[in-house]
Amino acid sequence: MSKPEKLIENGIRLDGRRPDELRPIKIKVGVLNRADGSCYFEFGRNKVIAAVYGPREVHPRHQQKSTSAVVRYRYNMASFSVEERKRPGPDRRSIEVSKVSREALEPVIFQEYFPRSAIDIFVEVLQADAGTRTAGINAASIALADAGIPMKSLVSSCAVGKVDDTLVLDLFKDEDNYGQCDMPIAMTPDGNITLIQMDGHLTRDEFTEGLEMAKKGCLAIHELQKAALIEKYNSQLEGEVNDK
Amino acid sequence: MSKPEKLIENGIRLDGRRPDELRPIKIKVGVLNRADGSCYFEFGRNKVIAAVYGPREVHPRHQQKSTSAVVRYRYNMASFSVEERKRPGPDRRSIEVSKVSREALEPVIFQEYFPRSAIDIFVEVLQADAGTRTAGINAASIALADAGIPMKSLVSSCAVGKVDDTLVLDLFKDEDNYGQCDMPIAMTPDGNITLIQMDGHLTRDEFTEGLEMAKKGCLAIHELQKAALIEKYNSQLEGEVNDK
Amino acid sequence: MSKPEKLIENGIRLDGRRPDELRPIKIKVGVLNRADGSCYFEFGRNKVIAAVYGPREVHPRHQQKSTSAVVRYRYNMASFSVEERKRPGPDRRSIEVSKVSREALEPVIFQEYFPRSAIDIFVEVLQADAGTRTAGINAASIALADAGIPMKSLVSSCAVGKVDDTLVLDLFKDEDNYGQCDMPIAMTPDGNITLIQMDGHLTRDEFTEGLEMAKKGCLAIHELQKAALIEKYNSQLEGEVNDK
Amino acid sequence: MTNEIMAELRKDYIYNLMIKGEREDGRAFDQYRELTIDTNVIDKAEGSARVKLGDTHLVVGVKIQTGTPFPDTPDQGVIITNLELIPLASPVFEAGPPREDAIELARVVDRGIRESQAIDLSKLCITPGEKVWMVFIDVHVLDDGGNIMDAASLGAVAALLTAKLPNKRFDLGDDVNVPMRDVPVSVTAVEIGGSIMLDPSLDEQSIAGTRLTVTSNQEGNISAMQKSGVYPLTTEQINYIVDIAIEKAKEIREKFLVI
Amino acid sequence: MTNEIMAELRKDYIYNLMIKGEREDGRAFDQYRELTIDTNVIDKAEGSARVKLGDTHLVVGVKIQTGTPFPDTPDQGVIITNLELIPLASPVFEAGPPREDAIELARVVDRGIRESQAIDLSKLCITPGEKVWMVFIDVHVLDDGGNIMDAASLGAVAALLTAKLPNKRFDLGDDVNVPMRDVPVSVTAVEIGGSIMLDPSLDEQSIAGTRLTVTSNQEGNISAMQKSGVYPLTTEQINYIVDIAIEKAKEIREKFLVI
Amino acid sequence: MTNEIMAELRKDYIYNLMIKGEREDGRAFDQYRELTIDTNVIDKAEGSARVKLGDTHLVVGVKIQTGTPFPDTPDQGVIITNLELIPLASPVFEAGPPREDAIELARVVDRGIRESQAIDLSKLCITPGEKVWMVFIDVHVLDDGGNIMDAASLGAVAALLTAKLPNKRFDLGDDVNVPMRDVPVSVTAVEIGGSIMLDPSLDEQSIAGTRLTVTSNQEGNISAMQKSGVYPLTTEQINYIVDIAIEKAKEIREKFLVI
Repeated sequence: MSKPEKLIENGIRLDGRRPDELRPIKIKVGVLNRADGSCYFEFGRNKVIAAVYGPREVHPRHQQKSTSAVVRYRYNMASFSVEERKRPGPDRRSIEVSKVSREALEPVIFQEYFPRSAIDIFVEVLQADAGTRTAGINAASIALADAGIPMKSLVSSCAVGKVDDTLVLDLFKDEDNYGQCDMPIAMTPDGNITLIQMDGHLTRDEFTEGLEMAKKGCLAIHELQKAALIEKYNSQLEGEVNDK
Repeated sequence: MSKPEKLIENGIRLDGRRPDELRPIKIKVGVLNRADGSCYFEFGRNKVIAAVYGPREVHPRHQQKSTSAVVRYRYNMASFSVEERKRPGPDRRSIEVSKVSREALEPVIFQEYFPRSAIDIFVEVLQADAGTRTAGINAASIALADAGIPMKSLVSSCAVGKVDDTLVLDLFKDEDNYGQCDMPIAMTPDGNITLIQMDGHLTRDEFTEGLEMAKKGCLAIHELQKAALIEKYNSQLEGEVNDK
Repeated sequence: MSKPEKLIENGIRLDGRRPDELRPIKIKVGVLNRADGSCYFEFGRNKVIAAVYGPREVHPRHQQKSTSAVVRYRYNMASFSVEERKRPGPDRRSIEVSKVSREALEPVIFQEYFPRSAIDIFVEVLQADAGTRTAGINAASIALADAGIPMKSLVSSCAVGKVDDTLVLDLFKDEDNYGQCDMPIAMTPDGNITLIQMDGHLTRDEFTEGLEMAKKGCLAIHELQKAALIEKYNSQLEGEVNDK
Repeated sequence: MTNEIMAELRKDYIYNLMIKGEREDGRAFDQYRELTIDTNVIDKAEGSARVKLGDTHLVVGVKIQTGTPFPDTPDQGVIITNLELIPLASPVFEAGPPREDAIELARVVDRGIRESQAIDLSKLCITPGEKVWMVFIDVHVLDDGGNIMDAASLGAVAALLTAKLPNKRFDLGDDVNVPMRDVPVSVTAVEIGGSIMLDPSLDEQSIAGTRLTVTSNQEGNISAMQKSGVYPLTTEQINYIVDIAIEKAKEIREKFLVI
Repeated sequence: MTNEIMAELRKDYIYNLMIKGEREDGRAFDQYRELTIDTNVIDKAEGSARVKLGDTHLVVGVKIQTGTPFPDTPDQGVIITNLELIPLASPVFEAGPPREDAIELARVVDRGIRESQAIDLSKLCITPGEKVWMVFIDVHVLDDGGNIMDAASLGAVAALLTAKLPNKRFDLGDDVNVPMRDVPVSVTAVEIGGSIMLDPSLDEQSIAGTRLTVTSNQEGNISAMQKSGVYPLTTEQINYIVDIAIEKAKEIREKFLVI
Repeated sequence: MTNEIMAELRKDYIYNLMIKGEREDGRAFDQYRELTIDTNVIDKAEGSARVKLGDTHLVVGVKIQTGTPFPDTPDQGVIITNLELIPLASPVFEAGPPREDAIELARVVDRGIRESQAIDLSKLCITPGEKVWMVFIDVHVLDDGGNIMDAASLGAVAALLTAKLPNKRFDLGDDVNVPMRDVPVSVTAVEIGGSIMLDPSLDEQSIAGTRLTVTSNQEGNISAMQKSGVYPLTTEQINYIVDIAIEKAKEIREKFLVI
């Protein structure tokens, strides 16, 4: 598609949302058998799946840390997840996304509980529509909890952007392509920012306002993450009760 | 060359063979100095050379098995072995051929005699004309014996195919290119199938018939393999007798 | 530029030099903070920088030698050092240059003083104008001394070539491109040749004469190398005296 | 150590069940695990399918774009099949370029489709010698519960059956179905202690010495076959597997892959 | 072992200084180290700059050649930024393909230039859809003394400001300046024990849990931002860094990067 | 350990022989091992040769196909030389991309042919700037018995002397010989304890500190030279080697490489 004339009309975005509205979110916890924890996360048209393995042995050995676990994060896009087929394997973008996503989660993991071991987080993007790194962090955060990794809190993530000179929450693909700015953040529920990136164009005031908007988005996502985990454990509990 | 009108005329194939006839075979045992065992094998216009090193130390260490030898097989085509120059190094096809060839030979090797060690088999294709994997397995089997690796038996290998709706033994290049089916097998002399692959088109009955045809081919090759080994050891013996 | 009609006119080369004249040389010792020893070397329009780290631990371990240090040499061209941008990373040429350069220096290093350790030499070409390997060896030799690595002597290096049927010392780019021969050598001050390569066309007599010319060039460079090191240590000494 | 002992015990357990003619999950030897196939699960792909076969779970995406034909087949489209055993799907998978297992799986899936001539490649030609459709079949394994082989083949065929040539995006008219003319189905058996079992679970697969995959087409003919693993098979075992594979393929095709 | 103890002592030392409002080299928290920028240092490159920022030393070369535009931007030139952490520059850098640190640095330098629209890419088009200028920005780090990020950004912008489109070499007329329309400047801060310091030295950087880089343009607007490191930042800290980054960028721009 | 002791003993043995003016296989210091060259051994290649030099055994295949010339030599064909030290040929060779030894060998073989202008590259031009012959020289070492350098060079030249430009296959008329105008021959010497020996065996090569390869042409001029190894050579030693190398090359050329 070529650049639309307007990305916002009468305060409504091309996909029908208001500027401060998130895309629909669907969360399923514990979707994989082999992984220690897992989560399927739909964020608008984004579809990602996160798996956590660990704490487990570190290979290769020289990556071990003697006083804490090493956290590894692999963000990967399926070849078919985007319009133009992506060549399999890591590229420079996915290496950077993996790094900042790992750093977004490390602050909440009690790594010192598991010296010499690894906590591996794998995020696969099955369908991409702008916001895959934030979707991945949201999914990974739940998968860590599902794996029983001790954490200080969950981490929630979403982006804020600017289109037609208006700040908007949670860009979708066309807004990302033709907008003026993209700023993903990740946050703990008590407001600590564990990821912030930005590119495009923001005035000093827009930045402050945008950051607040993104924080509100993160808090809303946090509620959904909690609900999904509670639902999973309730249904487990029910299962156990029924087993008796 | 473009597809010939007929691949069989009056029961005779383009290269003058009957349907159940193998191509000429030439075997030379112990052709290399550095290798522990070796064999040069010509199968029609195919020219392959196999070398065996081992049992020897395993590098890297983590590939060691504590209760048996690890068998490794590297099938490689020389750049000049085919019409269009092949880029050096392993490709997906050669990795698959190496895997199934190794599995074709492992059943006859007493791997448990050599824990923590490696038996390395290297097959180089100097000239290719359809059937290089079977030629390689035949050569490797002899090279293993030449290296003194304890084996339950030799392994023999050839393909059966279908051209112009007729089952034929041991396809050459044009039959492989323009035929309807290619089915390589490898077999011990007592009839155990250690490799079977097939692609193309066979009816249920053709399959049974083809498998029997391939087995007969393997038995014929087995005799030539034995003869080549005996000749080598006789000539060695003679050498030793003459030395006295 | 296309081939000039004449590369020498009235005994004077395109850049104004006589046949047996070196290009201007500029040497700065100890230009880097992190390296144990370093040297910036300008050789005409060539600009190279050499760094030495070591003796230090060897990674990976299996490269260790039990009775001597292992010497490693990495010659690398910056992407912007040449007319047509060079792709980053080692290519076949730089791997060969690294090998012969290392071998040019190993004879003068007391490797047996440092068993199980590594002496790492890194040479970065910032600007290339023919003669980068010789510039690199000259720089590396000084950087080794600057790092305090015990050496039997310095090593000096330059090339001789042939243009318009005349032997000339120290080719610059156009002479290298359009000349008839290039022969880099490296030498200790007592006349031992530690590197010699040649390609092009030399008669038997030209070879003898060219080798003598190159040796003279090396001796001249040796004096400049010594002077640069002495200057560095004098200024250090002064610094220390002033500190008191 | 504990892991190895557990594996040994598990092996004995399955082996002893087998002696009694049973399997750990109560299936008959020729019975498949529960199978579900959902198509059009990835709308950015031209065709897609999610397959769950017991505990095995994977997604196949088909991407179709224009490209140059191979010089020796100037009037035919191109199929490229890729399969990744990503570390998300199993504790034993590792990141990095595909290893021999993944390559073998991809190549057997590919041959099953290519050799059965399931796709009419000549109809993928746009301008002979210049421009053809490239059909990328990407298999993304999410959970390895055993028998990835059959799940991947089924997913690839199911995704192709719903895939469209994106004519519109390339200004070539309306989108049309990928020209399919057969529905090959792969059936995999393992040999455990002389017995033959279909659709091995992960445990069964790991203790089996040998796997045989037989791909057959709508007419019940064989289009691809692959033995994998270090134990030999007898002629009788092979012929037996071929027979039940053809029969089972027919069942699966009729139930799951109606065009 | 000794090394680790030394590192621990060094860390305590810097931390204790910080408590007293001091830095090891006596700088104020918002003060940069001595900075020198020399341009046109590589005459084989179309643009170049040598940057020394305290003990950090690097060279940026800009190579410009013709190439094909990306299909989705047929009338725009291409910027490609590369940064190598070569083993010459630090005992901890290794040979081989760039790792995540080098890739992150390169991508943040790239975004700082690209997203501020510092280069007018449309003026890099020679023939739409066919031929455009490719601008390769290669950062060659020679000595790592900390804060490579800012040194690399400064070097890239300085090299671009003096770079020429080599029209002559490609028979396209006279050489002209690269069409620059902004001068983005990156400013990096670290957080140590709750305090914010600009332009971290190597020691400061190694003990800091988090780095925040803010790139701002001539009008004082923000064009790129990147948090790096495992400690979180509060909103207040971020807003504080943004404020001083914009201010400091202005100072640096006026002093070192006058067009 | 035993291996190292054996190596040490072997080294002493060869060294002591050398002192007495002898070699382990009874050769004179300037004598080559038995040499056989068979050509046209690979009929899928446009040219080929099998070389046995003592225990060293290798095959060189020359493949010729059309391709695009380099931009700076639009009217010249292209030579690409490749040499692989495959693990079949020696217990110390490893699989994987070529290492420095193999790269050095390939590049010295290449320079010996290229710099002697043995091939008239201008006659490999089909359409200037568009289409030229690409000559791939692939050296496949099968058995490493020492002095691969000379065996590879001899094989490359022998294969080229019998190679044909496949005009027919590319619809360009009749096949013709590769346009050769010189016959360069490489001769390699090693220095052991001050003595110079030609054509080193594997043992001699492994204890020698230095190797010098001199490639000379039909007129007895030098076209390439390469010192390899960590011991220095004196001017006298180099001049001595150059003299015998030119003489020995003449002998070999006349006996084995008559056009």
